[in-house]
Amino acid sequence: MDQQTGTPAEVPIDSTKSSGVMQTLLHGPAGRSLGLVVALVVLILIGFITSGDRFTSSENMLVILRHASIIGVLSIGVTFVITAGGIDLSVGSVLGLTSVVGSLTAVQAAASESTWLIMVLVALLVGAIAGFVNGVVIAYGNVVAFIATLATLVAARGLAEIISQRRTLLVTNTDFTKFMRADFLGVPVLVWIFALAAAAGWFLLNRTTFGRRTVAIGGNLEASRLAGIKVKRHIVSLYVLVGVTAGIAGLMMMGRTTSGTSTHGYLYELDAIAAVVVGGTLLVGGRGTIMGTVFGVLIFSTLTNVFTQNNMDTSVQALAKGAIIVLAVLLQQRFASGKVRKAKKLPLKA
Amino acid sequence: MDQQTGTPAEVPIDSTKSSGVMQTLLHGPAGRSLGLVVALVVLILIGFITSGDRFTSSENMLVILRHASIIGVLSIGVTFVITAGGIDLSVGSVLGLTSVVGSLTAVQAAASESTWLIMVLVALLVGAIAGFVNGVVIAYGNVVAFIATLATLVAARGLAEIISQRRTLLVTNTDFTKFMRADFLGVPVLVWIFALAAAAGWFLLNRTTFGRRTVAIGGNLEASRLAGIKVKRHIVSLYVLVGVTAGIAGLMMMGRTTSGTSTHGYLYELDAIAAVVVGGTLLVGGRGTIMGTVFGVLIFSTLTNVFTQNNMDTSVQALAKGAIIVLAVLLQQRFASGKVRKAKKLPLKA
Amino acid sequence: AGALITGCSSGSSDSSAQPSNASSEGNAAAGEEVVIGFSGPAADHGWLGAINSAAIAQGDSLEDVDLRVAEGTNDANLQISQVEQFINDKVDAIVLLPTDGAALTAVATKAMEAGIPVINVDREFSSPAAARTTILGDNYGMGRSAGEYICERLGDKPDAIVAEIPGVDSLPLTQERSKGFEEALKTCGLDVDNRVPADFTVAGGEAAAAQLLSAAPKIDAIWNHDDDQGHGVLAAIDSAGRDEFFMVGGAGSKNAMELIKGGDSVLEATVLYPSTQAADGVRLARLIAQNKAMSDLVEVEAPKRIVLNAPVVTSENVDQYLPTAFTS
Amino acid sequence: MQDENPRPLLEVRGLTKRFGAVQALKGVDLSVLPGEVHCVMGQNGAGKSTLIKTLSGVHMPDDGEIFWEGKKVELSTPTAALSLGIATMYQELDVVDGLSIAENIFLGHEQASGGVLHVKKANSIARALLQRLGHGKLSPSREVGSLSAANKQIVSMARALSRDTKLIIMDEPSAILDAGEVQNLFRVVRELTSQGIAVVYISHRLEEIREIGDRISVIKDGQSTANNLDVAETPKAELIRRMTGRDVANVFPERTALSLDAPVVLEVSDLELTGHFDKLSFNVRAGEILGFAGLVGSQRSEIVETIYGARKATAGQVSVNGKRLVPGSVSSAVDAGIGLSPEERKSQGLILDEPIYKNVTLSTFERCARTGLLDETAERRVANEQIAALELRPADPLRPARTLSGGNQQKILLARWLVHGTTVLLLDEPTRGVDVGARAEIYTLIRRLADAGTAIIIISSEIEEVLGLSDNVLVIDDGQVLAQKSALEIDEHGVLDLVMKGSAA
Ligand SMILES: Nc1ncnc2c1ncn2[C@@H]1O[C@H](COP(=O)(O)OP(=O)(O)OP(=O)(O)O)[C@@H](O)[C@H]1O
Ligand SMILES: Nc1ncnc2c1ncn2[C@@H]1O[C@H](COP(=O)(O)OP(=O)(O)OP(=O)(O)O)[C@@H](O)[C@H]1O
Ligand SMILES: [Mg+2]
Ligand SMILES: [Mg+2]
Repeated sequence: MDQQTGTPAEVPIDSTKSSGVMQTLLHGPAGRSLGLVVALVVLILIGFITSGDRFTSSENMLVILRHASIIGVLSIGVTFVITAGGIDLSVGSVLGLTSVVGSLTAVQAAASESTWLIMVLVALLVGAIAGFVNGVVIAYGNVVAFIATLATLVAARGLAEIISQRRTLLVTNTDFTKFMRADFLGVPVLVWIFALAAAAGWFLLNRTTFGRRTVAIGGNLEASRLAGIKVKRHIVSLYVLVGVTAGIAGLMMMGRTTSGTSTHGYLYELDAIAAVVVGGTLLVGGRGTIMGTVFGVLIFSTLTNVFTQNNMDTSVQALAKGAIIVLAVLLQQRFASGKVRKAKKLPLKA
Repeated sequence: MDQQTGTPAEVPIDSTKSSGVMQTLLHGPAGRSLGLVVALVVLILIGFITSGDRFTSSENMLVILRHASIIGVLSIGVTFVITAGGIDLSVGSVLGLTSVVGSLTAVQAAASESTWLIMVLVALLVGAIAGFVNGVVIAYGNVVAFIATLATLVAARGLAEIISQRRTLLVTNTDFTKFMRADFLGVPVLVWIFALAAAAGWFLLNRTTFGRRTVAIGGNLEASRLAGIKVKRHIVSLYVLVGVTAGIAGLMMMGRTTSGTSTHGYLYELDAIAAVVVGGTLLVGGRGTIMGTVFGVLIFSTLTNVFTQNNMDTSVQALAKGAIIVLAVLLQQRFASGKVRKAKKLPLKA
Repeated sequence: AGALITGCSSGSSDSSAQPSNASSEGNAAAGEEVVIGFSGPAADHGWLGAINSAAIAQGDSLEDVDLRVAEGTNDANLQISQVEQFINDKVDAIVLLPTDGAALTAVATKAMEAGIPVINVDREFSSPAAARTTILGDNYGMGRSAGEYICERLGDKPDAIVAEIPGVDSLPLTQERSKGFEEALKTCGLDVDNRVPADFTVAGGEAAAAQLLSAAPKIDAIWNHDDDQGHGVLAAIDSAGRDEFFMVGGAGSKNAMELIKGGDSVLEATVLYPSTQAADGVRLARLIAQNKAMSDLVEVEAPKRIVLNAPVVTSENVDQYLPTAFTS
Repeated sequence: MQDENPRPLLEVRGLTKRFGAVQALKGVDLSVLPGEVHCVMGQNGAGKSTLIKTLSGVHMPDDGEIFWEGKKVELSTPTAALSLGIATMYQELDVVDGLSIAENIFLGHEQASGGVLHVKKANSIARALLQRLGHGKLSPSREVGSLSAANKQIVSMARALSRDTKLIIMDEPSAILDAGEVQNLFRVVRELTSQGIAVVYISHRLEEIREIGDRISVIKDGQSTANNLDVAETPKAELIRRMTGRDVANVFPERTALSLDAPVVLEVSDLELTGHFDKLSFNVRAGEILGFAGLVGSQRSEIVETIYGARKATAGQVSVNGKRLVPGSVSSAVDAGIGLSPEERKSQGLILDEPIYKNVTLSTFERCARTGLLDETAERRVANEQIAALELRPADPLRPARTLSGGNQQKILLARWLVHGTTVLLLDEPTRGVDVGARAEIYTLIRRLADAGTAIIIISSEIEEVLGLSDNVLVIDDGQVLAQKSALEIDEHGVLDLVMKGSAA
């Protein structure tokens, strides 16, 4: 489900000396997420053992999901740039910027009925512009993505502060906040948005030319260029895409907190990148998995919840979290594949 | 001066139709730092024009240098891991941890005369251990450096908080703090340490087998391995090295602030990486320049100083800083080389 | 704008924060021009933003003050060099809200030794010699006030569930607040059952509260340390549709006060933590630099230590505090 | 030739191209007729790849004109060339490892409507293409990263065929193919030309040119030295002279009789690598050249990599001069005196951005150093010695390895182990992509090393080369030794027969 290599059923892996169905499953695309499923199940078990029904209640599951949703949407976007071999450190800060500009639009446009739509459009536009700037600097200015987006991280935060005059702006449009905080079929709208973003992201990555080219650029930029792909243009559109997801996440944040401020999304970039990489997307590019990212986000979100349910000290949480990140990656790798050569090559890079 | 390709004087660059000395200079190793020198000079000019003697006074220059010294030492270490194609996000947090453990040692060991030495050794040891853990997880666990050190970032901060019980610990050894805050030949000890670290780093990177291995591994890990270099062991030692520089930086911080706390070094990793990359070290590895790093650190430090001299609003500063990071990189690249293919290949990666 | 230090310096619980004080006439008159350096932590949340803006506004309003504002930072190293820069520039006084009191002590001492009076705001230095005057909010007192208020309301229910949402847990001020809170609760036999730290931001407050509400199915009272993150906390409470408890806030934002006044939210009260401390610091710095005294005191010099009060704002007295509340 | 009627499909006049200080093309002419196989020949570094890159929109020429079907064109991007109908198989593998075969084939021109992929359709077209190329057994959905280099080449070719082309440029397609695969390739080429599609074919193997080519153009040092020679009428010796400017006897150096009491240097016993080969035992004596003959994918590379410790053997042992090696430890192998020149020169052998001399001393810089301090003077001295001995061009030790031609890059790897002075040398495809002149030099060198007592294992896709160079030959298929023979006892057909029988069994 999580890979671009076609459906598992069609992949006979290798005619020579493959050792059975189990191997095939474990080393195939399904296996890549298996480690994560195991990690998540273990976490849930720990939650259940330590907190019982309070943890497994459907309300609590929704708390976990709602908490995951904003970082989740962000991570879907980040999955694309990382798959293409790039990185975006500015997503959190762009999220903050869109929330500020969005909230301000709502205030400016007063209480008119169309406000909501305008606000949404403006937020997405701001995200897209920030992404466009990133993309152009990276693709045409040849500035490494890490630095270009680090610069945007700093600049967008500053801009958001200037625009908001460092105040927390209230989102005055109650239609919007009500919608964002409502449930639909018993599931919060925020979670629906996350689910839709994941589904759309999966489709885009695995079933469209855009996705193929993203993987190709991440896997071999030069070969992609030789194959006639307009690499620079594609890179720009990738950063626009992740900018737009930051805009969506900004809107979700506005709905969830009924406010817009420059502090929204602070350090979210690290959470998003961690989720994406723990999920199995290669930081060097060339392989991306939306399913993995979703699992990665859920693991972190569940972890926080388990910690809270157990009233655990923040510092101990931090210590545990560090260990768990490494364990999750090790688990994921163990299940993912036996490609020794690959594994040997990768560790140091990026 | 800044490169591993031998001293500029010895490099005839190319026998066939080289177009003049200037070209040679610009495209050679010296040129790689030239863009940075230009950037720094421009900044200093701006400082002089806007603030006059107040800016150019020797006291102010020392303020800039002292401020640069701690991030500077850290960046020297980070230059090594980045040159080898790795990254270390945990340096800031390890700095905090060493400062806590160091301060605590001083308290424990009471006022005995040997305290100072023990404290220094303990701080360096803590840094080395943290680096060792990073290195082992990366080299032997095959966990990508970004994630492994992100985990350490989180965990070390948690550990520092637990150890310090979230208090700011005072460094009771006044001999130590006096030494660290003293001047020697009119130059602060902190600046001397930075200068020594830079000199040692330059020597290590350019004149020793350790440095050669580092560059080789960053340039092509697999080829280095197949040439018989003990790659894993070297990777571990690289992370130990950067851990030790974090320990030195932690000691400097203890001296400068006469305190140890878990918040010391917060987000320094980003500053250090930015300085290293702006300096011209390739984020994908294979090329590292200590001189460039020193310039990168000085540029950032001077920038902050100029801002403060001009009483600039923090948010505007952030905006300007973002733009300047990108400009500095563009400038550095422009002067660095005409290697078009290289530039085309690199932007997206890492 | 903003309150005069004389107005809120007494430390008594009934002190008022009246916007202006007639007796300041003598000091209000412009004196010789003084240069004041101000350095504070990064304005990364509402209260600190308000601190900064109030200080800058204060500087602007005093025509004999040239206020130099250094970049807000959470990095002790950078803040030290800012102070060094002020020392080099031979400013007349420095107002310093240190990112970490202990870490800035040495450089503040250096400034004092160089003859530049340092006004220490909010986070205290580790040595008394490092500041000419210290203006502090009462963090411990804040926790106590919140605890006492909750005791008053729940004192008869020994098994009441009390929750706490502190700000950044690693800050000493948070620990002070929590300590005061815990000790006050103890006096009436209560304790903190659930504690989920946030980070002073709206989003952090929302996330922490959402987790808290899920972890604790029934709650009687919540103390949230900061009204800025409180905005998020309330959003989460609203989302969860919970209202079986009451909440006490902290810092005293305008929003929070308006909610208290409105009376239809779970927020019943908030404990004041003046956001005008740095502004007061600027005023005081000016007096010290100009060698003036505080008008309402007989003493001919400015006092050494001023601890601002941490009163509880409820629907009864909210009107009194609303005018000086900060907009987060 | 202009008076002969068919209008050239592609005509190039006076093309020049400079990279920094290197003038790669100094004036090249080329004229390709529809339906012909036009061979371009030249030594390593002559500028062949640069020429074809200017024709496929990768590099913009500095000067010169390109005519396509009589019209002057500018090929500024790969897309521009592709849309005219010029498809290229590049010398460096240009596939994306993380994508499937079908995805690679349709990269840049995906089977899709409205941006949504037709996976099934792409797979079935890909399957048909693979079948046409004689590789119907490859599943189009298999990830390209798991393919051998030879199969990647097939994917490249399928990609070129998948486009609507009038000209296919093949830059050394046969370099990584074995004899059978080359025949397969030729079959496809003939099929293409019979449809009127022109092929520009680059290869260093003269026999191939004779077999498939119609006309030949020769480049030397970035300049055309001969154009449109008729293949049938031009003797081999003349071609070589046009390319190299001298006479090269392309014969294998004479064998020195292997003395029977030469000591066994390399001893491999019951070596096993799960999934690749098991229970492998053989010895190599001092001065012996042992050849591994077999088809591509027969696990020969895996065997030498395991001996070298680059892969960790699951069982068995390797000893050098009676001393056992630590399994999975390259450094213990190197210390014991083994050297490996790996199959994939660029990704496994060289640090492309580092200068030649540092690549040469990559295994020895520690030894040159004193107490951890580099001695670059000594390094450059030993590197220069080898540069001179191997006639490495350009003879500039400071030139980054990236800018060297393939043959010269190969010489760097040999130089590395020459400096090191190994007792066992493992050579995996040492002449891949190397020109005739250099090839002869490398053969001589290998023989000289053997005569000096080095034990050598050599892998080559060219059976002729294995047989011509080795003393003894192991015929390997699917990780199993089918036969161990003296190289004199077996010929090319014998090897192929064995392999065919082996895989049939
Ligand atoms: N990107 C580049 N930058 C600098 N020099 C280059 C570059 N590409 C090629 N060269 C140089 O141009 C010359 C021609 O190289 P080219 O690759 O065209 O040779 P070739 O004839 O294809 O050789 P081979 O048979 O080894 O493939 C060589 O000297 C090479 O070093
Ligand atoms: N069972 C397998 N599963 C996946 N990949 C395989 C398998 N067998 C071989 N390959 C791939 O095919 C490649 C070529 O195989 P191998 O190197 O053994 O062939 P070879 O005989 O050495 O070929 P060459 O003559 O090109 O050196 C391997 O590097 C590997 O990537
Ligand atoms: Mg070539
Ligand atoms: Mg092979």
